[in-house]
Amino acid sequence: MSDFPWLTVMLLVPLAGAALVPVVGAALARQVGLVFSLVTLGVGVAVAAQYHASDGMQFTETYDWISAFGVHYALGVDGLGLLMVLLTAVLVPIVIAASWKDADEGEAGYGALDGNGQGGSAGFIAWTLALEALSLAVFLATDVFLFYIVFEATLIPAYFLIGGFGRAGRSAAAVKFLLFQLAGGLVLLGGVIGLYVVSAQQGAPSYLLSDLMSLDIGTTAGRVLFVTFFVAFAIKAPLFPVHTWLADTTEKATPGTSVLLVCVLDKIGTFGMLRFCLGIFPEASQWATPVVIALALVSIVYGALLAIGQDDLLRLIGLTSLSHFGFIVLGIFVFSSQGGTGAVLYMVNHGLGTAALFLLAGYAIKRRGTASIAAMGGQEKLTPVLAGLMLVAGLATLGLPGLSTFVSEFLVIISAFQYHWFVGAVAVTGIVLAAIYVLWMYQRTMTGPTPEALADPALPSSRDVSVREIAAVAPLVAALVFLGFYPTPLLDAANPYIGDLMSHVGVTDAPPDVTAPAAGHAEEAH
Amino acid sequence: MNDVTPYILLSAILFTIGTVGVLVRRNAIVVFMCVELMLNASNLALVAFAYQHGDLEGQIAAFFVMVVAAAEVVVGLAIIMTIFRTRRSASVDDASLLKY
Amino acid sequence: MFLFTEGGHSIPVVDPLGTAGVFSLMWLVIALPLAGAAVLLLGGRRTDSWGHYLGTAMPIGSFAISVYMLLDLLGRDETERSVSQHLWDWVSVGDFRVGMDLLVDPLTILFLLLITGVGSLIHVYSIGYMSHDPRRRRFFGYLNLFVAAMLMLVMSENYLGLFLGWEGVGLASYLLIGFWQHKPSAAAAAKKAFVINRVGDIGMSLAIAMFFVTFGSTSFTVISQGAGEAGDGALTAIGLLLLLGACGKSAQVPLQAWLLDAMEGPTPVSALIHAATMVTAGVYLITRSNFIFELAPHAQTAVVVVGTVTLLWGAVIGCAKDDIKKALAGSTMSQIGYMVLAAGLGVYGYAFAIFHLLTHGFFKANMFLGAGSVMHGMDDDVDMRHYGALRKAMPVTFATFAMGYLAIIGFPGFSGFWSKDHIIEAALVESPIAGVCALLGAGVTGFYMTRLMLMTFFGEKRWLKDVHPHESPSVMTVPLMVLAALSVLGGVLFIGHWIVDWLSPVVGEAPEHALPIPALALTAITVVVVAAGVAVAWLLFGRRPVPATMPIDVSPVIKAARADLYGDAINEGLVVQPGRVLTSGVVGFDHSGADGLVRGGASVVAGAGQGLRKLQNGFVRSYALSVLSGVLIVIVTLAVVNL
Amino acid sequence: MSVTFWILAIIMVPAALGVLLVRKAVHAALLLAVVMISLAILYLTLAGPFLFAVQIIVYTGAILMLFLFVLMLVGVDAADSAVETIRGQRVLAILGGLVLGVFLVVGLSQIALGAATGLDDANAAGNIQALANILFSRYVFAFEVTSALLITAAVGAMVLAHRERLVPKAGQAETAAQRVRDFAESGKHLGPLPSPGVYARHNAVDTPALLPDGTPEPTSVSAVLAARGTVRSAPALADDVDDVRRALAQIDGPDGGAASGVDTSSGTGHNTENPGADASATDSPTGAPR
Repeated sequence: MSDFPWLTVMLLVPLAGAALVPVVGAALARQVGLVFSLVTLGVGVAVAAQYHASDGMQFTETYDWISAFGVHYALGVDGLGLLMVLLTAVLVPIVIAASWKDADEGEAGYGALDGNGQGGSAGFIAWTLALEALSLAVFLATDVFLFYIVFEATLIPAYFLIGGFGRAGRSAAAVKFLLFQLAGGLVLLGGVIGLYVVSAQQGAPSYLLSDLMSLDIGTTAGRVLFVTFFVAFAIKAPLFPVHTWLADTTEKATPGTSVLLVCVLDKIGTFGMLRFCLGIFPEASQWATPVVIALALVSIVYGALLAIGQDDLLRLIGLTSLSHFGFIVLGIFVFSSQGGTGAVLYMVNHGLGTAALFLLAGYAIKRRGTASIAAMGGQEKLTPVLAGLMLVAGLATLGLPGLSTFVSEFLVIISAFQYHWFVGAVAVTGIVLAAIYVLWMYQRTMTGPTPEALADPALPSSRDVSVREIAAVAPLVAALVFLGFYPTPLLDAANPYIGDLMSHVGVTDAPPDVTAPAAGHAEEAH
Repeated sequence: MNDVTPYILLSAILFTIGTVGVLVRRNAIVVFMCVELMLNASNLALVAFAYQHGDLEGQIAAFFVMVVAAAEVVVGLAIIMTIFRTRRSASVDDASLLKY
Repeated sequence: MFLFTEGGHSIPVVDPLGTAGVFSLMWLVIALPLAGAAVLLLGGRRTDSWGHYLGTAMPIGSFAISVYMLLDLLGRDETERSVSQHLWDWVSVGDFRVGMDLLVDPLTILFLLLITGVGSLIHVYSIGYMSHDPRRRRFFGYLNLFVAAMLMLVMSENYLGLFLGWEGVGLASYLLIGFWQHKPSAAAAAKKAFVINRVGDIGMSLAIAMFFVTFGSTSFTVISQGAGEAGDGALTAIGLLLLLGACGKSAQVPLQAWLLDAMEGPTPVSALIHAATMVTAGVYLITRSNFIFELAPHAQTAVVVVGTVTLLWGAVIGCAKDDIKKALAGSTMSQIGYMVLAAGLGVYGYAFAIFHLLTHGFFKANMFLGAGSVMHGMDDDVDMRHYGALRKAMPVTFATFAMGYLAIIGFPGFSGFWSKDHIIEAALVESPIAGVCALLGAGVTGFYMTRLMLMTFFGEKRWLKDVHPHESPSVMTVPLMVLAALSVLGGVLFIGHWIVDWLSPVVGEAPEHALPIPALALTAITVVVVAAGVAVAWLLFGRRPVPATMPIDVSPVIKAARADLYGDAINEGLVVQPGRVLTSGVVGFDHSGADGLVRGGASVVAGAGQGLRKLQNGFVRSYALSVLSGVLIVIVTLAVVNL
Repeated sequence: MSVTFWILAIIMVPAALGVLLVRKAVHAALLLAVVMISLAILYLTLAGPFLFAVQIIVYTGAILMLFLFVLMLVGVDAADSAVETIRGQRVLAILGGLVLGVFLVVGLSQIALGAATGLDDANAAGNIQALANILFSRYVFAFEVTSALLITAAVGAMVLAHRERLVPKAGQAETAAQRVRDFAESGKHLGPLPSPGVYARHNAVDTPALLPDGTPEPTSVSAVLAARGTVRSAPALADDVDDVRRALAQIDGPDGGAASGVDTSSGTGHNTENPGADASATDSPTGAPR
């Protein structure tokens, strides 16, 4: 692990890109943006290559920032952080490639030239790269104060992405998104300050995660601070009562923005729960487990039911994520290594699956000019390849075995069942509801008779996915299938992290009722 | 005369009267006079306490109050004049454009 | 090595050996069709011309390897007939370690042969049947995907691998039922099939979760060895959950509504998936989990009940259907009911269930393909009331169909006679009521199969105007002949109890059970009951001319049978309608409730703002008054605080 | 000492209330003067001769006079109407005042100040010297700042009161054209007013000048006097003119009669005693500003 500041470089590259893209002008903006995002991916892969699975926090850089408060500019990457960084670094070039010229076309094509003039795709790509830089910073920050600052900073590009590009009514959605997140941020600020007070009482105040994790916070203080952190993360990763911003945002924003929001930004919520809630307040997390699990279960069923009842395609996909985040939170708070690893894998797989579904839905909407499911139908005959990819993405969303989402979903279900059979049973109903909303959506949009009006091949609706569009989605589908059969790379990163976390929280997995008999010779057969 | 409490009470009463005057009267100049009344009341209190503590600082303060009151009156009346010139009325309620 | 002997029968433990010789090619059996599917689906237009040949070659290749493995197994001693191969570590989290492992033992090899054998024949048949369908390449791709998934299901050594195959098969059936997607009915049928399968999969998922919780692993080896010590409650729960999964996949009573709609798919699909292989997955699951069911008697009785009910349910539906494929689907449901009944009888029944499964695979596939050939000749018209006197127009199809007919009604000497007879016999011994129902079912089977034969091949012509049936090309009739031969000679598997002994290392032996009445008498009774069924059918449909249109004023029983005994109506009423109401309710609540709170908060703030705005009324004296009130508040609080 | 206090207190409080209650602004100003002067005397009782002097000279003398100037400019007779325009203002104001008064009086009366040390030793070298010592030692900076304040106030007042000339100063040509235009529109007298002394019979300020045709010139009397109605009537002067005309008529015989057609209608005596009747005739049309 050379002392080359890999992580800082990884942050600076997209920032530089974000600064350069508007300067370079609309013609080259897309290409430059893509190059910068690919370079970031390269740096990410380089870090992954040098990352040793079982050594905990690596590539750490710690510089004093505000010594009065014990604030450091501290970066570091561990199992969970690495997976999230790679997910972000993979998704951003895909989003840029997928929404190549979307931001330039007029209203129908999610253009931004109708009013607040965010500068078309150059603006879109600049904001995207800015969002990527800040999200990476959030995943890499090992100083709670730095985490809080970039946690709030991500809202700026997100606001402009939602508000600048998308369909009518996007600015209202953007404001709603911002207010919700700021409310969460406010509560989190209370928590961060509380942390300072607690750590100041016990010697020199320090916001370093390692120091905070070794801090012995009183039970009541721990619980209060836990609640502040949890509320902020529950809003970020939409959980039942505070989820209403998600549907509006994904409905009005462009599919590319929705991918960045749902697949990267929302992960900060669950990432925060794992790293901060469980990390700093292990006792309080266990104290709050029943409530959290109840909320998660409600989110699973509620989100799925909502998704079934939707008519807008993007809104439907957005709401499926509410159900999926319920699964992730459930996995985190059942406190078993299967649950934790399942949740971490779920965060990655959901990122891939939902991103594919959003982008493909975007292609379909652009072709049909409408996002209303009732108005679509018979698209499969016109564009079979798009329909095929859409089906694979849909099956990934409902967790078909053989695709990566199944592995994570099944781990969460098993751990939920181990926690309590009823919790497992309710969680499992989620997979049936998932089957219903995915297949019903697929049936109403893709299959069925093709309306005569769209018969002639000149119409955009009968233009099948272009090479660029396939190139954007193909890596996602390939990853979904490959990781479905061979999830070991993910597991190598997640298992040690969750192992350390569980031992830090002081929880051991429940042994099976029947201990395996003296290893029969069948065992060696493996 | 060894107790200044009556002076203080008198000053309080004058001050209260001045306050009520400011709130009740509508003619700008009368309002202004009431303000002067309040200032005088406070001067009385200052001088009374100077006497009480045997320290001339109170009187110095009263003196400064007078100076400031003079400056204030000059500017106040100039403002009233300009308002009157443009609006042909010296009523305080007429200048009420700056509202919801 | 046996688990333990309890109540006279011993339950074998799954204890596979390492791979050797041909078994190292075990993974190839799955890889071939999987590769075929990948090439066909990803290949695109270029593979159109030769795609279907590649598609057919794959299962044949797998069939060859399976035969080779069979020969190797036959050569081995009885105790070493199960071999496992570890491919790679699939999921390993903490102590939940699941490998991608394969297992071949006597039970699996039979299924391999059935799947790849009948599968190959159906692929050959499909070349002809789908010859002028524009998307033939995609059809063969889906078929190969199905074969690969089914092979994974039967060859997997742990329940998670089995679940992978299980859902893969569900997906393939979704794709194939909805193959002609432009037909809304096909798309709806496909979705219905998948969703109902998914309901069954809840049972499977929870069962696997319980396996992990109770045994710490999902592999057959560990579970079968540890089954003895597990608690009764857990075992019964697992048994019932497995039964729920089996019902979903094998279209047994609670979750049977999708099978008849699945006939929307092309006929080879119905033959392969909804007759021979997929629907029998439930029976395989119960047989494979014999170490669970043996120790959970309640679960076994549940299986018997489900088998018996479905047995009658399918038969009754079969009688009333005019659509030839739906009639055959009804009969499939009933025959699987027989198999589930047999599997529920415990060690006695497993062998006979599998034996009937194999013979059913032969004659049912034969009849479905025969029906396909009939439809092929009649311009894809499925209504039997437009058939009649086809025996002269399509002699080969008639001959092969007749073989299948004789086999299914259990005509002495034919394969169906041997397998079904023994199931009835075992049922009478184990649970008499079920035995009587099985006997009754045999009679009803005779009735509806004869009705089908008479309406299709005998009587006078009821063809529509421009229809002139012709014999199908040889590429379709050859598989029919092979299958017809198998349906006739299927009984050979039972010479000298071969199949029972063959399966005993997997399902355990059972001592000869004393029959209440001599075997010969029992067989005679069965034949008489079947003959009665045939006679009644002949009276109703043979002698009197069959009306060309479906009579309306019929007895309520027939009306009920026509409506699948209101299976769909029950599902609609109990699940779909309330579900739709619940969904719209939730959407309404979310809009007004959760979102309402947010919007409400916003309007409260705006209202407050409007109210406070009025304070700014422009009068200096009002402001002076507010200053005074401020002063007063300060003074009063100071006074109060000091007191 | 306390006797003077009580006397003055009894004078001051009603005077202060008067400032509040009296209708006319001028009366309020005068009452304020009473309050200020009695205050000055109180300063004397509190051993503050310098302040006594400053109070009277600066405060009452200068500042109050400033009030009167402004009153004069704004219209001395502007009286407030008793009706309160802002809803609930009067009630709340009085209530607030009462509460404030009660709390102050009750609160202050409870504090026991104890014996006053008196300023005898402080004023030993004379009040003014002592004041000067403190003023120019510790408060010299404050003193300088107040001087700056005063200058600023003066400049401020000048700026506020100064009216910027928005339109260019009207030259002779413009005024001439304007005069003709006024005459055309409103028949305003075109020519210059008679210079003082012409046809004048009296130099009293309340007697209007006469135009050549014998009609009194209303603008020659101050609007304030006209408003007060004490303008002497011109016709009373007409008799002398008639005598002169009759004399001329007799000299040049009957044809001089045309000149006597001048309206000398009323011709009542010089009636400065009932100004109301005549004042209306000669009252200036310009409205008396409030």
